[in-house]
Amino acid sequence: MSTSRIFDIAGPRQQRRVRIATTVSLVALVLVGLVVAEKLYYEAQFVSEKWLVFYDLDFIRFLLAGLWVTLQVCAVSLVTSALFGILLALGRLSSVAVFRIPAIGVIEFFRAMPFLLIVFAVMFGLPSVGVSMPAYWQLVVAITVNAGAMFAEVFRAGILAIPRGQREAGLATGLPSRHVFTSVVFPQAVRNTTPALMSQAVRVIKESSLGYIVGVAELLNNARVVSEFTGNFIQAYLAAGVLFVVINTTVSYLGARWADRLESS
Amino acid sequence: MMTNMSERSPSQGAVIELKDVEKSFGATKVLTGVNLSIAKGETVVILGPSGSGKSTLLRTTNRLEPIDSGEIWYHGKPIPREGRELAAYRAEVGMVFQQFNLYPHKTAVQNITLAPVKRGKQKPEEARARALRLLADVNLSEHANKRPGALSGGQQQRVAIARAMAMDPEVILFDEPTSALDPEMIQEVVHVMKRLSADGMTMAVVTHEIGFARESADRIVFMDEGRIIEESDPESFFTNPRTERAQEFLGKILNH
Amino acid sequence: MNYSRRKFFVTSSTAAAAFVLAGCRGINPERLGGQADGFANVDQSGVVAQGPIGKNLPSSPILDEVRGRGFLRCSGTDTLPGFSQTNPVTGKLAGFDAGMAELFAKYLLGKPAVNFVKSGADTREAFLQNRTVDATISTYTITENRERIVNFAGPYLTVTSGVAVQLGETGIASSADLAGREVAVQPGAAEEALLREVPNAVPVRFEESSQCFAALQQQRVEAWVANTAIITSRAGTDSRTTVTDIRFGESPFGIGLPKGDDTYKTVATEFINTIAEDGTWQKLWDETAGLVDRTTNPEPPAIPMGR
Amino acid sequence: MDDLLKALPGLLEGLGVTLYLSIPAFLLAMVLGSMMAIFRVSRVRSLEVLGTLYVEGVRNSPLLLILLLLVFGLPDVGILLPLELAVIIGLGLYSGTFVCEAVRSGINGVDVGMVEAARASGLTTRHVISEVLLPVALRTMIPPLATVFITTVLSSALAAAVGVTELTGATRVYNLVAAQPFVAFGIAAAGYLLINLLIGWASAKSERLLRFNQ
Repeated sequence: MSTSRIFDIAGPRQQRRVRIATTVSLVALVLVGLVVAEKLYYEAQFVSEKWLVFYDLDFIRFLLAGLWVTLQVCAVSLVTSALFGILLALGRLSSVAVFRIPAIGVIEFFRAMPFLLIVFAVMFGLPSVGVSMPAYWQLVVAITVNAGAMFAEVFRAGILAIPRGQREAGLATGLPSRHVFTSVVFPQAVRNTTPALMSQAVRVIKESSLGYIVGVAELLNNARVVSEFTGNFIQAYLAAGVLFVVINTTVSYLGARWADRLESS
Repeated sequence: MMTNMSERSPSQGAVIELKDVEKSFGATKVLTGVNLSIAKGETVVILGPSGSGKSTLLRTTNRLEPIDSGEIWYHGKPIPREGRELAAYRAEVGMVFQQFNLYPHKTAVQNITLAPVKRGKQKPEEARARALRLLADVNLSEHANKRPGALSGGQQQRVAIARAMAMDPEVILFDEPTSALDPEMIQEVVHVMKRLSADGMTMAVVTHEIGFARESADRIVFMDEGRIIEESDPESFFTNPRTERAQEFLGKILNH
Repeated sequence: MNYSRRKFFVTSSTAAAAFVLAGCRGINPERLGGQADGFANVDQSGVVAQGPIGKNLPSSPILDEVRGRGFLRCSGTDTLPGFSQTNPVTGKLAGFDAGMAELFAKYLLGKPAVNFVKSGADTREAFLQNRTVDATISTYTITENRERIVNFAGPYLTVTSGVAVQLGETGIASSADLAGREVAVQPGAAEEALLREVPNAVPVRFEESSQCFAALQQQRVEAWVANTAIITSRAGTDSRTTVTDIRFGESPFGIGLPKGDDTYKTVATEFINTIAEDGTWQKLWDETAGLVDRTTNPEPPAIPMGR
Repeated sequence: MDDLLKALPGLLEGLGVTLYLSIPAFLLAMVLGSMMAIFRVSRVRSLEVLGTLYVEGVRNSPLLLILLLLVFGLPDVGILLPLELAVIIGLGLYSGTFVCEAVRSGINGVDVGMVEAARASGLTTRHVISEVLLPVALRTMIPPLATVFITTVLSSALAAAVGVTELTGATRVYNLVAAQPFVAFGIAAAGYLLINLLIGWASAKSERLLRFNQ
């Protein structure tokens, strides 16, 4: 929409040029596709038994079981990281330095760390100082500290985006400041931040794939088990990729729909 | 009324001529059977309630909006639809916008010289000298090297007018040039426009500045719901509007 | 325009050429087939069903805890063919080590109830030390260093390391030839064995044996070192790689146990001797690792009491 | 102190590998992402679809999966890349989607009125883009692109999972040998914080230099 206003609406010459470019690029794409297919064919990747993860019910069931664990990990992690994030956001917005400074420290620190390093720290670092937990919780804890820091910033932005007037109107009606926050500011912040939270959910789903390293039987881990068992890397990981893309585009789409609804309401 | 004008051929001496122009945005019809011709040296003021299609009329004239049907002529020839020809046409038709639309990363002088230099019409030094003269004309000499962010709204709009002038245009289209300005800045812009008009510039102006319309307009065009429903000289339009809609409109605007 | 047309021309002629070539070459038959068939037959459940149940087992802190809980927590890996690999068809862990864990649980509890915890080479000691698990059965090499911090029962199996190379490789005739070369290994037993034997080899670490194997096939490394069972299971059946005659570094695998409960260790040792004597051990080997590695015939262990 | 000295060489080397991976990957992402962004606003339907498929497909896949496919999958179709190169390409592909989004929203975020004014003044499309659209859009793109760069550095840690020992991998190796988690992870954290601060500083600095109102 906005791009069409940036550039002139195409006249007949421009339209013809666009049509030619479309045809040329389509032909080029098809040819690239054929070259890839030829390569796959030559390397015997089209042999049906290599693709059994796509049609053999046992393998599909095994991958779907992984997907189910992925969704469980994400559901649990989303709740824990949202709680952790709210806590951090409130700390960062607090006027009390004792809350604010540690919150800033925690948020900025974990935002600056690679997720895998956090996973390794939880997996290899914590046990050697006597803290260990089942792999499932290792993954959840790692996601929680990492995503929690991201969530905190989303919530903070959401709270800061509430117009001052809202707060002032609440105070003017005689509500105590704490209630103004819980019943006026906070619900609006949650509503406004939902689309951003949905894109963070995609991030969490992708992060849960590090169950591969921790040893949680989630989707990527199960794809690895299949690839180990069958020796077909490409097919096993492609199958997992398809499932990840389907889930994540669905979540993104729902987030975008939600954002549209917020805007139009 | 403006009926049965469709068979009319390009008028002699008309710089811009719109013929049976129709335009819709989706299901909303914004221009219906618009016919208008602007002669050389003429100042045409277009009035009408908001949403009546005034701005769209100007924007289609510059082909910022393509039209659905009808024709727009420039010096008796249809305006180009794309490419270099369109750019060349636009260079001859200046436009001033409600929101000034200066380039934020360029100084006042650079805003003015960009198009002349890039179109290869003027050498950089030549363009700069001319830009400084134009800025002096609009009383902004001391602001020549400031970026738009450092200028007030009125100053920005005067730079925008100087920018439109820099191409030596045949016509300048003004799209509500004072609507976004604080009241105390309106006069400085109106003053510049009045001078342009007095100097014989061909102008089409969408505005709510009745003072400007009374003093400078050669002709008033009144639009409502996408149609031109009245066209007359300012004197008779303001003292004796023919249509009810125009009376209503003037009643609201003048009592305000 | 001009550019696009040229690009179109180049691309289309490339594709056409590729098809002509493809027609001449036909399918590369060497890439057919998978390993799934060999691995699919690995199944220890029959052996475990007939496995012995320990009689008159003593009481000890860990044993009491395990009995009270009703299952054994045991750590290991899930992608080691023949030893401990999840079979995606059945969803179950299959292999020699997996069978050992189930037999051990059955010996202690009367039923093969095992709660499997995945651990890597980095975390095995930590898991035992902080009692995340009751035992580690995971091609876990007994070393002096480790014996300072964990108990070992066994060895229940002693393997040697083997070397796989690309077919046609002539420069690697003895382990000394690995010096200075890039060698794929998994962190843990194999890497340790390699560096003990050839300290200046260059280990390239991969998480999985299949990745080591792929790295060798793809010529990312010049050799792959792992225990003979693993090496043979993958590289022995492939047409681009071969298993050399080089053997080195006996790796005695033990059941890792938490330090401090010697009664528990004694029971574990008795368990190994029991299954070795009654033939369960041999049957387990034949049904698991023996299926993927037909070249090795390890002897059942006989552990002197008191070790 | 002794532990620290022993840990440092390996970890510094890891830090070097991290930069060696992430800087070329970011450059690749810039090229690829900008190209795809142009595709997506090009009005050439097939290229738009290609751009969309790329962004939606890659952005919604875990990076680890992409790396596994490139490192262990590609050789199965006869394309063998050096380990580091495969990681750089994977990282570049992945970060490219974020670059594409940053560039696209930078372009779409440009004030439409300003672009219309440029068109109305008689500039050709080429000059509208090079003189007005891009200079303005680039300024708004600096902070999001800096974020993408930081993300690229952080994502490069996953190289450790496919056999490249960069900073995170070196940390793990050191902790495996020395069992000194505080030293190992502390140094790694300091390394990443340093990179973050440097990129953040450079971004803020360049943004200040290019600010409009002076």
